Amino acid sequence: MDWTWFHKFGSPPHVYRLAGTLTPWFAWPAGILIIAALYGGLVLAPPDYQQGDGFRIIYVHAPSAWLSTMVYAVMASAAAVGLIWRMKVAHAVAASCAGVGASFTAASLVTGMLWGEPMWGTWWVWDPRLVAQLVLLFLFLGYIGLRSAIDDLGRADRASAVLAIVGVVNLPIIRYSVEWWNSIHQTPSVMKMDRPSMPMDMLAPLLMMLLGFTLFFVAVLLVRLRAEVLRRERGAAWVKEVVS
Amino acid sequence: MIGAALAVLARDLRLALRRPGQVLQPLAFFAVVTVLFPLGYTPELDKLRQIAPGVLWVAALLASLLSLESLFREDAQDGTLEQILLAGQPLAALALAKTAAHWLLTGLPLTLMAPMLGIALGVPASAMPGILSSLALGTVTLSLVGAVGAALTLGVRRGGVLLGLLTLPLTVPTLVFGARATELAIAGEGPSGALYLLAALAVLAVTLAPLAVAAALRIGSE
Amino acid sequence: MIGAALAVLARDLRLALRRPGQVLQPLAFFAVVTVLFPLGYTPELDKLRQIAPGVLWVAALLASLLSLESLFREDAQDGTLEQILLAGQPLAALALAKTAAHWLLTGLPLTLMAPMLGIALGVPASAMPGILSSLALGTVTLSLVGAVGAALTLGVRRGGVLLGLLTLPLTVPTLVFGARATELAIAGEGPSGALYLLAALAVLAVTLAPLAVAAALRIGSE
Amino acid sequence: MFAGLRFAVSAGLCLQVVGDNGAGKTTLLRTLAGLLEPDEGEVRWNGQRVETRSLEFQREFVYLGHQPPLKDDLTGRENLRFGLALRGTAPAGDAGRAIDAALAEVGATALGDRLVRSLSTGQRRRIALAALRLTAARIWLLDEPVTNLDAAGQAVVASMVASQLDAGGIVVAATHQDLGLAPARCPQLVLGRRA
Amino acid sequence: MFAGLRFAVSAGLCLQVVGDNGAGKTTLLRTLAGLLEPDEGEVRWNGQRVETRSLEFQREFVYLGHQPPLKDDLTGRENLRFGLALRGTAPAGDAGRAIDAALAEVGATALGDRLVRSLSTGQRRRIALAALRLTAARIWLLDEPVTNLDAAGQAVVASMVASQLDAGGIVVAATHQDLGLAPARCPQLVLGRRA
Ligand code: HEM
Ligand SMILES: Nc1ncnc2c1ncn2[C@@H]1O[C@H](COP(=O)(O)OP(=O)(O)OP(=O)(O)O)[C@@H](O)[C@H]1O
Ligand SMILES: Nc1ncnc2c1ncn2[C@@H]1O[C@H](COP(=O)(O)OP(=O)(O)OP(=O)(O)O)[C@@H](O)[C@H]1O
Ligand SMILES: [Mg+2]
Ligand SMILES: [Mg+2]
Repeated sequence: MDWTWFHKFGSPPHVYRLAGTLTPWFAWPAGILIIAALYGGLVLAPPDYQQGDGFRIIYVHAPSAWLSTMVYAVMASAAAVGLIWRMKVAHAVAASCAGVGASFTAASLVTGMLWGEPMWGTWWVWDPRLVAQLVLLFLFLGYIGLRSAIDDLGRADRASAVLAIVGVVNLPIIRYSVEWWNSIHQTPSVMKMDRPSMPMDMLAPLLMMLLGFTLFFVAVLLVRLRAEVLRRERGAAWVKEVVS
Repeated sequence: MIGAALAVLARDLRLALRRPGQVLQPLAFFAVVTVLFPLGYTPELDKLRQIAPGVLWVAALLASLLSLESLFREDAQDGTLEQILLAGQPLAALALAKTAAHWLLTGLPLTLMAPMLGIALGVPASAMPGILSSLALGTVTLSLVGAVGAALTLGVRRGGVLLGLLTLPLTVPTLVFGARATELAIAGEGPSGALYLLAALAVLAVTLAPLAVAAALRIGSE
Repeated sequence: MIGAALAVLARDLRLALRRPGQVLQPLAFFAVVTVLFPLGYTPELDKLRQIAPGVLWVAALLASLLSLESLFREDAQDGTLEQILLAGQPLAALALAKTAAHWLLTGLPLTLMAPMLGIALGVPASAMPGILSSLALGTVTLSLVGAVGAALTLGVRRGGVLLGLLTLPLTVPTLVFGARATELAIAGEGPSGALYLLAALAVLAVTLAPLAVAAALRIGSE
Repeated sequence: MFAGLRFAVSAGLCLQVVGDNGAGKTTLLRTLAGLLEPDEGEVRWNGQRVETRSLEFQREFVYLGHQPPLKDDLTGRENLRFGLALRGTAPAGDAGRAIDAALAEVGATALGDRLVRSLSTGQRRRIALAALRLTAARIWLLDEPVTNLDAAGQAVVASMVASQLDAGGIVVAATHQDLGLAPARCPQLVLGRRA
Repeated sequence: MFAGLRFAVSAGLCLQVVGDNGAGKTTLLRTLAGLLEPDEGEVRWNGQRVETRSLEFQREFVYLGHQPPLKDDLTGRENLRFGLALRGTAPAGDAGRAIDAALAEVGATALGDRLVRSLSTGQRRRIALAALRLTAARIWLLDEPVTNLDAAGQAVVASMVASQLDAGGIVVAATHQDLGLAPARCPQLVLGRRA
C-alpha cells in the first residue's frame, strides 16, 4: 500500500496550509448557525410554561456539555494515533483539543450552576451527571497540567497521550460508578434531564446550536493547531518563510 | 523474568525496612486523618458511624497517594531506574513488582489497621470482615492507578501535587464502591455486590496498569 | 540580608511560574480532595454542610503538606541548598523567605479558592468571610510547621523521617481551631475567638519555625 | 544532533568517543543504549538492524552513565547481588564468590559491606565497576569511566577494559581522560563541537 | 578521620589536596566549609581561631563540591544572578556586564541563556565556574574542579586559579588530575588512605 499520503498528511507545513485553507469553511457556517440558533432560541421559541425564559440557557448549556465529551474523544484518539504511529501532528491535534475541551466543560458547569440557582435554589447538587462532568474537567486539567510540567516536547506529547488513553478507559467506569453511588441515596430528583418531548420550535434551535458548536469547535481546533504547529516548528526554514 | 521481578520486590521491601520511618508515615497519616476528622465534627458515635465509610476511604486513598509519590522518583535519581529499564527484562513485570512492594508496604498495613480506627468511629465489630476485604481489594487498585500517575509525573517538579491531580479523578470508582461496601457492612447488609465490583476493578487494573506504567517509564527516562 | 531573602523568594516564585499552570495544581488538588468526600459519603447538602469544616481543613492541610514535601529536597539535590547554607547570610531569614514563597504559591490561592468549594458543600455565603480569614491564618502556620518537617526529613540518616512524622501532630491545633472557626462561621456565630487563637498560632510559628528550620537544615546537610 | 555519523566496532575492539564538552558523547551513548530515541539512523548488530529497545539487544550490553547506579541504603554487596538477579545472569558457581572476586578486582573488598551512602565518590564508582564486571554482557557502554578515580582506580578500569576486549567483547567509552590502552586497540571517534 | 593533620596556607598560595579514593579529601573540604563539624581541631584565619560556621567566615570563602549547584529550571544567567544576590556581593558596575564577562571567561557565552536542564555535564560545570568567578570570596574550596571538563575547560580552571592567586586569594583544591600549575605555587597535601 502506498503510504505517501499518510506522510504528507503528517508533514507540518502541509498541515499548516491545509488548516489555514479549511478554517473559513468551518468558521463561517459555525457563525451563521450560532446566530440563527440564538435568534431562534431567544426570540422565536416560546417561553417554557414552567420555567419562563430561564430555560433559554439550555442553548448554551446542553451543546457545551455534549461537546465536552466529544472533544475528549477526539483528543484521546489523536493522542493514540500519535503514540502508535509516532505522528507529531496527531500530538499537536491532541494538545490543541485540551484547552478547548476544558473550556466547554467549564462552560457547561458554569451555565448549569447559573441555571441551578433559579431552578433548584442552589448552585450545586451532587447529581451523578454533574459529578461526572466535574471529573471530566479534572481530567482535562490534569492533562494540561502534565503537558505544562514537562519541558521536552516529545516527552510531554507521549506522557500526556498515555494519560488521555488511561482516561478513556476510566471515564465510562466513573460515569457508571457515580450513578450507582447516587441511586442509593434517593435524592429528591429535582433535576430532570431526561429529554422532555420538546416542541419543535424549541428543539430546532437546539439542534442548530449543537451543529454550530461542533463546527465552531473544528474551526477553533484548526486555528489552535496552526499556532501549535508553528510553535513546535519554530526554527524550521518554512516557518521563517511563513512568518516573514 | 520472574526472578528479576522477585529481585525488584525483595529489594524494595528491604530498602523500606532499612528506613522504618518511611513505612510508618502512610500509616500515621491514615490514623491522624481518621482521628482528626471527628475533632472537627462531633464526638457522637451515632453520627460518626454515618461518616465512617467516607472518612476511612478518603484517608486510605490519600495515604496511599502520599506514599506513591516517591515510588519511582528515588530510583530515577540514583540511576537504578535506568538499570531496571535496561535489564533486558519485560518492563511491565518489573513495574508490577514495584507496585506489589508498594501495596505490601502501604495498602496491606492500612487495611490491617482499619478495624482499630473503625472502632474509634463507632463501627460495629460485625462490619470488620466487610471493611477488611473491601480495603484489601480497593488498595490494590489504588496502588496500581497511582503507579501510573507516579510514572507519568516522573522528573516533574512539584510532582506530588500534579500526581494527585492526575490520579484522584481516576480513583473515583474505587472510592465509590469501597465506601459503599463499607456502608453496607456497617448497616449489616451483605456488601458482596460492591465487593465484586471492587474485585473487577482490581483485575482490570492489574491487567492494564503495568503496561501503562511501563510505557510511561520509558517516556519519562528520555 | 533582606536582599538575599528577597532573592530567594524571587527565585522560588520564578521557578514556580516557569511552568504555566503549575501554580494551579495545588488548587486543583484542593478541589479534587474536597470533591472526594461527598463521593465517599452522601450527596445531601444538609449533611454535607455539617462535615464541611472538616473536609475543607483536611483538604487544605493535605494540599499544603504534599507541596511542602519538596520544599528543600530539590534544593538539597541540586546542591543549591549548600549554596544557601554557605551564603554568609542568616539562615533563618532565608528559610523564612522560602516558606513565604511556598505560602504565596499554595496557602494564598487555596484560601481564595475555598469559597467556591464551600458552595459545593452547601456552605451559606454569609460564612465566607470567616472561612477566608481562618484559612488565610491557618495556612501560614501549616506552611511553617510543614517547613520544619520538610527540613527534618532531609537528614534521613539521623532518623529525620521519624522526626518529620512528629510535625504532623503539630498541625493538630491549627486543624482544630481552623475547623472550629469554620463551623462557627457556618452556624452564623462569630468565629472571632477561634480566629484569635489561629492568629496566635501563626505568630508563634513565624517567630519560632524559621529558627527550627535553620537548625534542621544544618543538621540535614551534614 | 549528529549528521552523517557512521561507525562500526568489531569484537575485541574498543571505541573511545572524544570531543569537547557538549559535543554529544553522552547523547550518543544513551542513544546506543536505547534510552533516547534517534530521530533518524539505525544500529546494526552482527549485520542485522536491531531495535535498541528490544529485550534481546538489551541483554547484549550494559550502560554505565555519569552516575553510579547504586542504592544508597543498601550495602555494596547487596547492590551487586541485586544487579545479578535483575539481569538474570547467574554467574558460574556461587554468586557470593563471584561478587567477592569482582570486589577484589576493583580493590573494594573492604567496602562491600558498608552502606553505599557512606562511601566517597570514587569508592562508589568502584562498586559500580564491580557490577559491570559481574554482568555477562558483551558490549560495555561507558560514560567517563575514570572520573573521580585515583591512579589505582584508573589502572583497574584499564585492565578491566583490556580483559573484556580479550574475551571478545566490545567497549565504547566516552571520556576526556586517557584510558591507558594501546591506541591500536582503542581507536578514537572524535565528535565535532557544534556552536 | 584525620589525626595529626596540620597545615597552613597563606595568601597567594594554592593547596592541592591529593589522596586515594576515600582518603578524606571531600571530608576535609566540607569540614573547612563548615558543612561538617570536626570532632576535634580548629581552623585559624589570620592567626585567629574562627568558627567555620560564622557568617563572617562564610563570606570569606566559597565552596564548589562534586556537583555544580545550579537550578535546572533556570537559565545559566539567572543562576548566576541569583548567586550574586544571595551572597549580597554586588560586583563593581553593572551586574549584567559582570555576568557576561564571567561567562566569556569560562567559554560559555553561548550557553548563558539556555536552561541548565539542557546542558551537558561539562557545560554545567562551566556555568558553576562562572559563578565562582563572580563571588568576591578570597578563599576557594574546590572539590575536583576539572572533572568532566575538556582540555579547554581544564585550561580555564588553571588560569582562573592562577589569577585568583595573583589577586592574593587562596585556593584549596582536592583533585586526582593535575591542575596545571607550577608546583611551587601549588604544594600538595597528601592524605593517607586508611583501609
Ligand atoms: C452545574 C450544573 C450542571 C451540570 C454540570 C450539567 C451537566 C450536563 C451534562 C453533562 C449534560 C449532557 C448530558 C448528556 O451528555 O447526556 C447536560 C444536559 C442537559 N442539562 Fe445539564 N447540567 C447542570 C445543570 C442543569 C440544570 C440546572 C438544568 C435545568 C433544570 C439542566 C438541564 C439540562 C438539559 C435540559 C440538558 C439537555 C438534555 C439532555 O441531554 O438530557 N442542567 N447537563
Ligand atoms: N535534555 C537536553 N535538551 C536539549 N539539549 C540537550 C539536552 N541534553 C544535552 N543537550 C545538548 O546536547 C549537546 C550534547 O550533550 P552531551 O551531554 O551529549 O555532551 P557530552 O559530549 O556528553 O558533553 P560533556 O563532555 O560535557 O559530558 C550539548 O550541546 C547539550 O547542551
Ligand atoms: N557519610 C559518611 N558516613 C561515613 N563515612 C563516610 C561518609 N562519607 C564519607 N565517608 C568515608 O570517609 C572517608 C573519606 O571520604 P571522602 O569522601 O572525604 O573521600 P575523598 O578523598 O573525597 O574520596 P574520592 O576521591 O573518592 O572523592 C571514606 O573512607 C568514606 O568511606
Ligand atoms: Mg557527557
Ligand atoms: Mg571526594
